[in-house]
Amino acid sequence: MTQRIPVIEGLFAELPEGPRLLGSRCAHCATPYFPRSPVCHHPDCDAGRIENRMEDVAFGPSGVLYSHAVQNYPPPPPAKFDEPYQPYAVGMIDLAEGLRVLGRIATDDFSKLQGGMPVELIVDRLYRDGDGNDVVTWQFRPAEAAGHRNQGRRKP
Amino acid sequence: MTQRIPVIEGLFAELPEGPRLLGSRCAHCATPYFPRSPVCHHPDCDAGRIENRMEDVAFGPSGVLYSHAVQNYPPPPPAKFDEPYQPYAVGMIDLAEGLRVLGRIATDDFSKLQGGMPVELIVDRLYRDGDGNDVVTWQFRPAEAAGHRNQGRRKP
Amino acid sequence: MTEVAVLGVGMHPFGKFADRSVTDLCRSAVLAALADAGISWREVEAVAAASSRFSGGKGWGLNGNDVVEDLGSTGVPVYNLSAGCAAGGNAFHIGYTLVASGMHDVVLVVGGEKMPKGFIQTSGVEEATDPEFLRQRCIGVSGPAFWGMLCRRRMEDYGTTEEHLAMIAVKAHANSVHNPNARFRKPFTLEEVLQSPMVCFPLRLFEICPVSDGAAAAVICSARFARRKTTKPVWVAGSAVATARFDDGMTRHLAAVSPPGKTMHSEAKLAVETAFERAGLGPRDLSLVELQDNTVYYELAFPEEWGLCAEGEAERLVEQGETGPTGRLPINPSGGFQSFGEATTAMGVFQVAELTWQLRGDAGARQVPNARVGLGQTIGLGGNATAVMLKT
Amino acid sequence: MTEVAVLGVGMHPFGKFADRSVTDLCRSAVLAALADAGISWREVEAVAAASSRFSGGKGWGLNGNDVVEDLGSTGVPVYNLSAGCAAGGNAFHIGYTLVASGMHDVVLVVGGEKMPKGFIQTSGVEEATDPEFLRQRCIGVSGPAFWGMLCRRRMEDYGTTEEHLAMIAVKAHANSVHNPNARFRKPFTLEEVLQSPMVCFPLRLFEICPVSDGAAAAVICSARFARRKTTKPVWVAGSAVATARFDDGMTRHLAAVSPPGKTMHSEAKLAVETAFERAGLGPRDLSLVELQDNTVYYELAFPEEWGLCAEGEAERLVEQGETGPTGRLPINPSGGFQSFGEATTAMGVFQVAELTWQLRGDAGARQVPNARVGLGQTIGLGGNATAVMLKT
Ligand SMILES: [Zn+2]
Ligand SMILES: [Zn+2]
Repeated sequence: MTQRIPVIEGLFAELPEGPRLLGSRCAHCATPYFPRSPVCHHPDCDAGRIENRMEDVAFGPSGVLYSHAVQNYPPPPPAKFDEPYQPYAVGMIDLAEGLRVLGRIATDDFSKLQGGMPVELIVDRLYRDGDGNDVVTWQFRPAEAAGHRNQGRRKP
Repeated sequence: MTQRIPVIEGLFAELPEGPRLLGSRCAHCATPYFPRSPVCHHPDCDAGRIENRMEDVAFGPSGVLYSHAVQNYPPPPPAKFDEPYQPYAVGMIDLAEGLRVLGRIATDDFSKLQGGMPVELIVDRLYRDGDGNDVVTWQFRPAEAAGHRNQGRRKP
Repeated sequence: MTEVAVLGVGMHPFGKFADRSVTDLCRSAVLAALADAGISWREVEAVAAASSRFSGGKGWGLNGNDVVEDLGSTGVPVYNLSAGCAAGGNAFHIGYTLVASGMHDVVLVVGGEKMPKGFIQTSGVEEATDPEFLRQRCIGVSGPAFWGMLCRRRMEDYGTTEEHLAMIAVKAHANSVHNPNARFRKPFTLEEVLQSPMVCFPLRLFEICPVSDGAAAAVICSARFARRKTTKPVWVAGSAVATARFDDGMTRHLAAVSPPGKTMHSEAKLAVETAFERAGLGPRDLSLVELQDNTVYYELAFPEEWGLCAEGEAERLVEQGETGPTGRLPINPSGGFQSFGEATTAMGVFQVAELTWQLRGDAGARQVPNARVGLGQTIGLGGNATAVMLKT
Repeated sequence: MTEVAVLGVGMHPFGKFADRSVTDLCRSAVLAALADAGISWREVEAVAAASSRFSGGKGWGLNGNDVVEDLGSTGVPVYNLSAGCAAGGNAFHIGYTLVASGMHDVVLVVGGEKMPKGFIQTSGVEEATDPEFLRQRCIGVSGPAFWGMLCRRRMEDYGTTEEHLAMIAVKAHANSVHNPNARFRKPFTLEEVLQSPMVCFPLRLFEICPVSDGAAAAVICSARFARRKTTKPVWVAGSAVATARFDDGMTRHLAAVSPPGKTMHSEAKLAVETAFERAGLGPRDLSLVELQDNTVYYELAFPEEWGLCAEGEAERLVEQGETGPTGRLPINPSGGFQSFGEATTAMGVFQVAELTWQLRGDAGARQVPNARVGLGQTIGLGGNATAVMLKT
């Protein structure tokens, strides 16, 4: 039976309330981090350099697309993908928690992607491995399907 | 049938007159090189920097041992050796041509090795490869066997 | 600090040279620079070299030591600098500092590279602690895709068109026709660029630089030494190195804090502004700029971020031909990375060579008229950037 | 050039730390150095770091960038220096130059390393053009065997005995007992050393340093800045980098030209002599030396080659205990590489930290009485060497 295997452990989770990114926040200066960070890297946060002052936080699912591009050619290793290669979109997403995150944008129609549009976090297949398992990763999809159509969209 | 394969091509040859190291000499300043060098690296030899001013030279077979050590433990890759590992001697040898060369010292009795002793170039097995061939390399052996016993030996 | 002059420069033509080692390429460039400076190898007192990830250096990044052994081991101190694609500029800055401090009179700066084929695998490290590994394995966001995202945002913000992008590539290749060191010396039409394959929408193949083999070298020296050797020295007006700021909005890892202001290449902006400050010069003083055009997008973003033009004005400059060699803000009259291909760690020194030829008036048919002040700039992995200003 | 002070130093203890990254080690060392200097991270104006072949650096040797990102990206310029095992000393010299030139007031120098297990595979390059590959594949002459050859020649020339070699190891470990940062803090008897396995005749296991993980950092600054922060600064009297000469007789490739004079480590000699010259000081001024004792043999060869003692005299100094902390020429009162293990690129900075503690009189039970002037020295692949002299 096909299993869902996270591409890397500890980066995201499918919680009862939905998919989330597993990050940290500095207890001293509130700087958010993804992936988790054992220390705060804010240059003015001396306190953050003392370990164990970081709190685990689950980020998402709502964000706004800052921008996107299409990976039209197959990227070099260590990227992995199913054959035959199908171009996909990647984007920078601003989360409400003050974090800008990279991720794939799950869409069939690249032409509908637009800066400012609301997106939501999902966990979906990156590629199928040699054992027939689905290796999954965090992705974002346009939030229209969830009734947010046109909300927050920004015209140039 | 067991073949003799040079460990690296172009470093030495078994000529009719005996084994030789394949090197170069600068036509401008006479600096000797082993391995062959397409240019002269003497810091004062401007002319040597123009390619094709180097002449091929065969060095050896006579030299004098400057010093030696014993490789008592198996060296890390990319070194290769036959199993079980047998310690061997290595040395710096001053050739008459003004060149100090590194090489294995072929001897059963390390205690007889002494700075200043005459040695002669041979080509002998380094290890046997997976196909049963002898991979050979340049080595030096004490020249006593050739009637040079005690000649040139130096007491501390 | 004492004044520093660029006394001689040299370059090995860029391209793919299967039969030549990186040391061979460097030797050509260094001997040319020594001859141009009118000095012998023995007069070089120190070497600052770009450390390569791809070629030479004995597996330890010792590319400067390779050069010294090849030319003849005189005992000179060697400094091997790693800074990703900014390594050449970084090495130049160290060479500059060694002379400016009064420690040495004559220093050789060199960068050379033999690149692997195709698009670069950025880090080569396969560990979950490596940000580049995570970006590639978990998302598959290549370098061109990253540039594409930044470029797409610009299109939405300022109405940049695909034609604007293509015009920059056309300009680069038009310049390259006049540069004997360039790898590609063929002019392209707008249509040809627009018909080249889409690599990462919105960026096409002819809008992204490939990798090349190449090398460049510069002999720099104290004012005292320069005046003994030439009556027309080129001077280092200012040199600076910087790294990225924490909150510039560039997601160099899987994420970054949302920026308080405009998203920008803070490392390049900081390096250029510091170089301006050290030179006591500003954007209005520039005769020409050699900037790192891995992608044509940089020719739109950088001039604005550095204050060379107003926000959203870059496309107008391109439309009006003002970034050509005879325009108001000549950018990459050499042909740039688009025409040379990137020999990663050589590029900062390549720019110094090009600027020097321009400031001497020796740039032939690609000459910027009355070139007096030039700016060179590089940016590299790790948030590294360099800027150098030369003047007559 | 302006005067440069060492304002603060820090070290992560040396050892094997499977659970800590090289960045973790560096953070400990840097935070300790900042605290020792009494400054905040924001006050650091530039970073000079040793570039590691073994750990961190994003696969591009960007170890300084790792440190800056970890502590917080302020935009400071970063310089990553590769020089084999001399990288830490090389980075220190660049940091020194950045301050001495007047370009910066406060610079952080850092070196950290997580080493792979066992003896180091020197180059990692498997090409017939790579000298180290040829030496290993065609002959199988390891680093210890190379040292063994040099040591054996000394035994023939000066009557050095196996006991002399062992005495140096005994002295090193006796010192280490008093150093909380050392990896091995157990004293050894002469017999124990002489009974340790022969690695490469004539050198035994306890006469060759193993590899370790470790990190060290130093905050250096201008005289003006130092006087605001402390009444007892330690000063950089002289700093130098050098490479090997063409004709010193060391077969760094498969061969070398036969030397016209004595076979010697010309790079180390040149670096130390240049540091003496720049400091305006000589061998007689030295209170102590921290030298690179990968092998005990170096404690015999180096003092002579640098003119610290007469030819053939080194063994007498060892016999008479003159290289101990209270002797005439204290060598490696820290315990040296023998007691710490080599964390390759950290070692030059490790020496600066040790010398600083000695010159401040803070070295506890290993303190050299009335330490006024100290010399640190490293040597590395590619014929690189560094020397630094500190004074009170
Ligand atoms: Zn914090
Ligand atoms: Zn010659």
